[in-house]
Amino acid sequence: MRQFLVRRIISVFVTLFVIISLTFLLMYAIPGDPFTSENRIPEQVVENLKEHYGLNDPMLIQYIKYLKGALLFDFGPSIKWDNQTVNELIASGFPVSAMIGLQAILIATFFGILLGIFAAIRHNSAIDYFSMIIAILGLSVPSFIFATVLINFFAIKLQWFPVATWGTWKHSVLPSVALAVTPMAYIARLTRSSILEVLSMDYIQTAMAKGVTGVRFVFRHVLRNAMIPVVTILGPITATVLTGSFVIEQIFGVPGLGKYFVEGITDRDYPLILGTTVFYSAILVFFIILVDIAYVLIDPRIKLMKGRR
Amino acid sequence: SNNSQVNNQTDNENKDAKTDSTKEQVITVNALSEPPSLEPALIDNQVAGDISNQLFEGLVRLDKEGKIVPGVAERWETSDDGTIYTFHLNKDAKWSNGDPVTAQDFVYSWEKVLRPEVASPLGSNLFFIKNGAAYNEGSLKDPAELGVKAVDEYTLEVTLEKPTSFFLGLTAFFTLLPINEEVDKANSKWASEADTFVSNGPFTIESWKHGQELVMVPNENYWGKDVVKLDKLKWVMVNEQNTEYAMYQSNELDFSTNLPNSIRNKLISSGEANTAPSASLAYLRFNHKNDVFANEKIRQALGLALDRNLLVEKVTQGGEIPALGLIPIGLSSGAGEFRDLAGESLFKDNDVETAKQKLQEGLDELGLSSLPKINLLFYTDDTYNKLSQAMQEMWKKNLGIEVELQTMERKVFVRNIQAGDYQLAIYSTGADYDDASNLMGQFMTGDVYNYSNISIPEYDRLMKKAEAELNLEERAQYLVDAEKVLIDQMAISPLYYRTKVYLQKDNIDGIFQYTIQAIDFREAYVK
Amino acid sequence: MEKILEVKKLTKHFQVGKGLELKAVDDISFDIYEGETLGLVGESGCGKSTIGRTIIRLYQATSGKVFYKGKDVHTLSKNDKKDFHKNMQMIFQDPYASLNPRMTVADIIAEGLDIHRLKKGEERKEAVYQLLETVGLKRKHANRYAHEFSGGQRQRIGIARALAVEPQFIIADEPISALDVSVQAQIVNLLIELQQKKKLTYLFISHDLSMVKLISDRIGVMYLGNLMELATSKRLYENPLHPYTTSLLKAIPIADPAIEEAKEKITISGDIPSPTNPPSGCVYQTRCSLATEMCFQQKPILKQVDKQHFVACHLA
Amino acid sequence: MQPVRDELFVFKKKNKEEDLLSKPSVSFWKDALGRLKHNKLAMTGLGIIICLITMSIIGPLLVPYSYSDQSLLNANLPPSTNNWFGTDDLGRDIFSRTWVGARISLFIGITAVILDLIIGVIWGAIAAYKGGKTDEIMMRIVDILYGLPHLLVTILLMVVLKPGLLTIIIAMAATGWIGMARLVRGEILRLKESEFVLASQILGGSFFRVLFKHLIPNAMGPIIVSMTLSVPGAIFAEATLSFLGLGVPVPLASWGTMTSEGLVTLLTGETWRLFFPALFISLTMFSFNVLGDGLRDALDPKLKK
Amino acid sequence: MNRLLEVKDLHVNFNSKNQHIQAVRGISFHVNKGEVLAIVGESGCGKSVTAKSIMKLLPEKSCTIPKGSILFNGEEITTMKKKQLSKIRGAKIGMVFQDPMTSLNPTMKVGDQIAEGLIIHKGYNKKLAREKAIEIIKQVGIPNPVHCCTKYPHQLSGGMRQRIVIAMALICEPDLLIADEPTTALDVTIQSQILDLLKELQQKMSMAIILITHDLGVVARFSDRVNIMYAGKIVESGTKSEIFYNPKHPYTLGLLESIPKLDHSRDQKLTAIDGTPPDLAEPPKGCAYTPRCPFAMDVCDEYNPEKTVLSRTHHLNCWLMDPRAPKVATNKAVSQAANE
Ligand SMILES: Nc1ncnc2c1ncn2[C@@H]1O[C@H](COP(=O)(O)OP(=O)(O)OP(=O)(O)O)[C@@H](O)[C@H]1O
Ligand SMILES: Nc1ncnc2c1ncn2[C@@H]1O[C@H](COP(=O)(O)OP(=O)(O)OP(=O)(O)O)[C@@H](O)[C@H]1O
Ligand SMILES: [Mg+2]
Ligand SMILES: [Mg+2]
Repeated sequence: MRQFLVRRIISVFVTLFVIISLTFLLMYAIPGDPFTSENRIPEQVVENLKEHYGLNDPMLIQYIKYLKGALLFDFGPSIKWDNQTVNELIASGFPVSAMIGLQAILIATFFGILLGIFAAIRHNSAIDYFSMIIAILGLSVPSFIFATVLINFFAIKLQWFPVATWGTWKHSVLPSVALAVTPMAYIARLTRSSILEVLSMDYIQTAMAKGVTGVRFVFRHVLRNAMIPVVTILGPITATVLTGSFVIEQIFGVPGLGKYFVEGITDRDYPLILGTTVFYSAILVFFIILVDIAYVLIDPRIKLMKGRR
Repeated sequence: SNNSQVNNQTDNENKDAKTDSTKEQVITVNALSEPPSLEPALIDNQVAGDISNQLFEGLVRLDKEGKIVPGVAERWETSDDGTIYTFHLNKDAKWSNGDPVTAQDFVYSWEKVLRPEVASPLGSNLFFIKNGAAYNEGSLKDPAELGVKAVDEYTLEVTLEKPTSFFLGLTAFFTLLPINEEVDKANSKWASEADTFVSNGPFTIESWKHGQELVMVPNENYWGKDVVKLDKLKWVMVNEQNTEYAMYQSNELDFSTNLPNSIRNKLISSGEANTAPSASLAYLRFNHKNDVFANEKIRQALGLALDRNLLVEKVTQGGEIPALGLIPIGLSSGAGEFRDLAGESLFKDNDVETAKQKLQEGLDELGLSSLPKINLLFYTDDTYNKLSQAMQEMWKKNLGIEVELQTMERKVFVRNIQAGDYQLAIYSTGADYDDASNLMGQFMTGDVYNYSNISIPEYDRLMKKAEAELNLEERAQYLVDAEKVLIDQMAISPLYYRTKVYLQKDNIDGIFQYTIQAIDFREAYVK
Repeated sequence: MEKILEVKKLTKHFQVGKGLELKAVDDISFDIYEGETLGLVGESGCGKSTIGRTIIRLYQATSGKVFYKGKDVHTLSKNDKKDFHKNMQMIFQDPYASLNPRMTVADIIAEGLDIHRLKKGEERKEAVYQLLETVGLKRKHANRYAHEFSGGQRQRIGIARALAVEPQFIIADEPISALDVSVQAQIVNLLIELQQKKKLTYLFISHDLSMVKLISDRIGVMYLGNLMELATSKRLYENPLHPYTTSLLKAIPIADPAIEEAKEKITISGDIPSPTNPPSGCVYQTRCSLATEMCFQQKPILKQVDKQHFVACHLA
Repeated sequence: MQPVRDELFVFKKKNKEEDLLSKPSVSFWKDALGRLKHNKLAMTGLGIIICLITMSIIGPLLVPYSYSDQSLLNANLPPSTNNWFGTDDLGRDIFSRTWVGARISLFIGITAVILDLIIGVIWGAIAAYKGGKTDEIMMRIVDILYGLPHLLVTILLMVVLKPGLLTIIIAMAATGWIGMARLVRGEILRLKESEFVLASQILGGSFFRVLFKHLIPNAMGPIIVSMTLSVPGAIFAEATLSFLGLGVPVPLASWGTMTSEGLVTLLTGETWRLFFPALFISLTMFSFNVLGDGLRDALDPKLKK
Repeated sequence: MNRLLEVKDLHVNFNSKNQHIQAVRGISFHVNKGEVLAIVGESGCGKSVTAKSIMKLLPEKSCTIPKGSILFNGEEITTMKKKQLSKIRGAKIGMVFQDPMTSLNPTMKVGDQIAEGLIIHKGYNKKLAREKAIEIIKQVGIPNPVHCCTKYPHQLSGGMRQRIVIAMALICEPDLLIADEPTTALDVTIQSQILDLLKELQQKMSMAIILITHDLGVVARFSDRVNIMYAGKIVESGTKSEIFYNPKHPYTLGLLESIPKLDHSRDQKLTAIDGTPPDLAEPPKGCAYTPRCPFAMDVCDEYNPEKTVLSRTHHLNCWLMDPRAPKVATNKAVSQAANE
């Protein structure tokens, strides 16, 4: 395990390095810079701005600065939000996104797995079809529509929750729910399918022969053996959801991280692109390592380091 | 179903009326997003501009009708040649920390805007000041040579490069708002947090949760604090039109300027929403380098074949006004409202017959039997998306022309336009200050912003005359003539003038809105 | 007779838990000659399957070498590998797990034929039917899936699969344990017949000592990862030298109630040692009634006591 | 019971019984197909998909309007005998647009499935089965692709490629299969230590044989689920890409773009503009899902009925 | 009466889309408290299916019980509700499955799998259950039981797994143990140790055992009564000595003949029953053994033989017992038939 971790941590750095370098290339490959605008800005002003942000330096220097920033996790001030550093932006946005994301993941995982379990155990029954319909709705109604419906119903009609903005826990309910729907549907379908597989295994018979039933049966015997696919998708989904969803945050006026991913790019805010990319990738890679570790914990037969004979 | 929404809203209002018996003087408005910076020198967008307008006060301010009234400057004189302004500051004008607002503060602020290292994005607004551009460029290093001087503590003398009729109004613009020299020198980041924020306007910041909410309270040291009635002015940051409307419906907002396009028309016609002009024009850009669009007749054909009334009413639906000229309604000519001088329309809208005729003539001139494939470029935007489709259909129906539509990410689009890499594009332009010439320079031959490669000698001649003309009436006439030349040739094809459409709760009053400087809450109150 | 397989100082350790090493096979050497059957018996968990699996390259040996026809099996070239897999086959101890649940029996059995492109179309089909019948199943069964069979039927599918490629060497890991005596007899007859006809070689791992005796030319007795005794089957049964072998032979159940009832109860005295922590000296000392001081201290080596008889015991 | 006749009590002459084959031999896949055919729900799903595809071909021909014919004065009409699904905000016939949109959306959906299968499954399977360094490298490539800012990639594609279906496919091919690759890898990591895999290996089964005959068929459950679920994802991704200028140019419609554009109707009330595309996306999802479920069940011999 | 289990006319079918496999075709037997009943028979004759049906463990989707009843302690099992079943399973009836590898949960430590029964049925706490588990692991002869507890099934050898499965079935000290080939993967010394353990428990707690095995040596040693099954039916049943010393059914004879003798010479072929059992999808009208039976008569093809009672404990189903049948000295006849 330790050897595995060491190896993985080294590879994390390589991965991040490649991501950063490619992002750098992409960033400069696409047309436009932070100061490209339809507005008529005098060349002189643009020159000053470029000088100010070091965009007139040779590419190599910029790249090295960029790498250094990434290494020290210090990305300097944002170009657009110039009264805040990228670190500050992330530090203020992340807790919000993470809170919504965490709630969403919990909702999605809990209800998704629950739905999956019932659907599988009562295979081809009413509840199975019900869960499928829920899943279909969850996936074929995009989250922005779902969010709007939630607002219309729960915030405007019933007035249970505020429409938007941020502050109390009430503010976080609707965005979390809207964000949870798609992963929930996904998890439910996957859980169902792998539980069906597991239920036909011999050891399930053994458990039944022991008289194991109910929750214990589901959790100790069925679920664990069916968790690999769910855990697999949970890794990247968690990373994505925790770092915020642009659409959901925009709709609910939530001061999260999500918008920086999009606006950083549309504004060509280079430090912000770098910061968000490094941050997201680091979290992503972290969760992917967690997934691999979870594999080993879930199924002791899995050996990650071993090559093929 | 629209009815139900209206009913719903009146319900809410009733509820509101009850809770309002306390008459809490609080107004919540939407800033759309976190202001990138509130330091005037660094502001480059409307959001921050709107916010800073409540916090700072310039030398002058605008009253309800948009007329110039004293701000920090009690009174001012202009030299005869119109190049020197002397401002006498109000001795009661104070910063929120109690410091007096001095002439030196202005000198410092404006010098900072122009300092190259500061890289102020809208620094060009101070290029009208003597040596402003040179100093910003770095060719002139000594700040003392700038045309702004503190004669004494309360007297500011500004020397301009040349007479500039709109300069006085410009001093109310956010780039020219003052900052406190001492505060700025002590802590360069004073403008990013509520605790350290020092302002001289009607309001100051009570709390500021970045990305989330900014709460203003009246500035106790403001010289005109008596007219300020609000206890709190809250800015939320929600950048989604549908949500904003929902918030307005559920009384989470009192005032809303950013409505979903699709319902604007309904709200306007039901009288719920109001409109205000906004000095901005959407138009079709022809690339004159393109052989086809170099032909005047073809341009005219395309421009005349559009039914702007229909487009505005059925497609953009944002309360826009069909544009049959270049300069938007509400913009000054330097001698009165420009459109009043130039007339509403310079050509006939939806003139299909003429369009057909022009097309044929144009084709003949070009020696073509039919138009080659035309590509209309626009950036990713819901309204443009719809608009382009509607225009495509109109051209097809009226002229039998096939136009291909292509959308692009905004900056890529801008780059394409700047590189002249397009045939036909939807574009827009807005005024930075209240003068028609602001929008007209970009169509002169060789102008850096002339991405259409327009070259009309007559237009250039008229514009140059106007530039040199000191008599405001004559100057205005040159501009009117120039516009006529430009539009007659359909060098660009105007589409519509933008308007601001806003919702305001019935119990709110005293909010001033302007064509350019967006909004003023100084005298707003809850009834 | 020619050596077909040489096992030289083969050791296989498993990593179990933190730093714990399990010596499943501990420095074992033996040869197998072409056309013979080497029986391997021993206590459950003593490493028999591990030897088999290491020989056929399912496990990487910790140390030691295995030579098949003079070639080290762990470093075969690509071509040799294919050849090796055609010539050496294994019958798995656990028949059900070794059958792909998503393949029909016909495809499972014919897999070797497909891999080595031995037979196609009708010929392949016919071969599958032949094999099914050979192991006492029916043609009809060809379209069924593994879970639709009984334990013994599954085991026979495994045997049919191994036989399909007509290998020269078969590692049979408990090939008949799940079969009733009659089918056992059929299968053993078949294996012997094949051996006689095609000079097959077997490594026959089993608990059924009477079957092992019957089918093997020589028998190895293992205990806790070590080879304790190796002799021709006749000699081993007539003259067992190792105390463990003796106790094994005594414990063979006889299908005669009278004899069985007369038998005294065999109790295993002493501790059963753990392979993660083998006793010092002779590994059998904890259960050996004859153990002397020497057995506690020194590990006996496998020594030759007769032409075909090796034993690892200080007392022999 | 009838009385047993006495004359039957004589020894039989031995005659070998004939073991005749009752059924021709079938492979796993054929067998599964047979089982699938008996699954009514799955066949319904297939039927719906076929109907949708058919309608996407003939649907626009059933009405006198083309998908792009505008009638601004007839904008936002509710469904009627003239316009069966109503009209949109530019006065275009939604029925016609729906079926033209079906062409794009179904094509995209099916392409996504194919990409998932071709790239995702194989990538994940090879990584897991090869294990060790290969796994490490292949999965890190996946991480990198996943970690790169998508919008940047999309913008770049927009700059270098001409908008259109092919471009969408390229954009989807860049990352669309990653989820599938991960999923398959997880499953195969679990399966590759199975005895039946070892059994094939010692028969000399080549790398790809073991992969395609043993590992992938046994990982079909999650593969099918993920495959069916990638359909709506792709349909909406197309809408986003089109909006960014990468997809099919307007006025061509797709269900995804129609849905996004229909969002506003939740506010303004012309909900039919949202309802029809959303309905058909759901219907597509439904059919793919029941078909997938049926396939899953059919591929699991243990559920054989 | 101390009848623990009574199976009456049990039929089990496996249905697939175009065939019905009649795995069990009307068997009746009983088990008394504290007795060992061995079930012996051709591979694939329905022993495991019978065992599973007693636990109601057959897959509900593809498997039906068209007829028959199973009474355990007087309670009908075939129609029992899940809740009740779970109280019997594991607690009152323990089961050892035939395939030890696949019947252990791969993701649970074996210690936990063993202890689970106690936690569910006896309400033990974790610690105590674990201690008991360690104890029983020791009893089944696995070295280092504490360490073994923490292992996963795939880390154990075949025989060890089998013993774990046995330990699991025994831990709740059930009234009835169904052991499906419990010792096939064990070497003889361990095997005898396990059998002794079973015997001890059986005597101490008057546990009844249904032992399914192929090893007639084990049967001889261990069982009280023996059922011989063939093609889904019980063809002969009797006490151990009745079966071994006075077998009547040709199939029983054939089985006994096939046992290899220790002194068997290598060059001699082992005796085996010729042919294969019938396909249970289309079972024959008459006696299923007919095609392989050396004494087959025409009647055997047509009619199913009825039960002949030889003693209170010994009965069989064979037309040879019919007074009209030609008399044969069965023992010799078998050898003769084989030699022909
Ligand atoms: N799931 C199933 N579907 C179809 N047929 C089955 C299924 N399970 C068992 N059978 C058939 O039922 C018959 C009886 O099987 P069973 O497992 O009871 O045999 P057994 O007596 O235990 O044999 P063995 O000694 O080989 O384990 C066999 O012919 C088998 O093919
Ligand atoms: N994959 C593994 N990981 C860890 N330990 C293992 C593994 N496989 C086997 N062992 C251990 O190696 C030892 C020998 O196992 P092996 O399977 O070779 O025994 P065996 O002689 O075949 O026994 P049996 O007759 O019971 O099958 C056992 O103690 C077992 O626990
Ligand atoms: Mg073994
Ligand atoms: Mg069985």
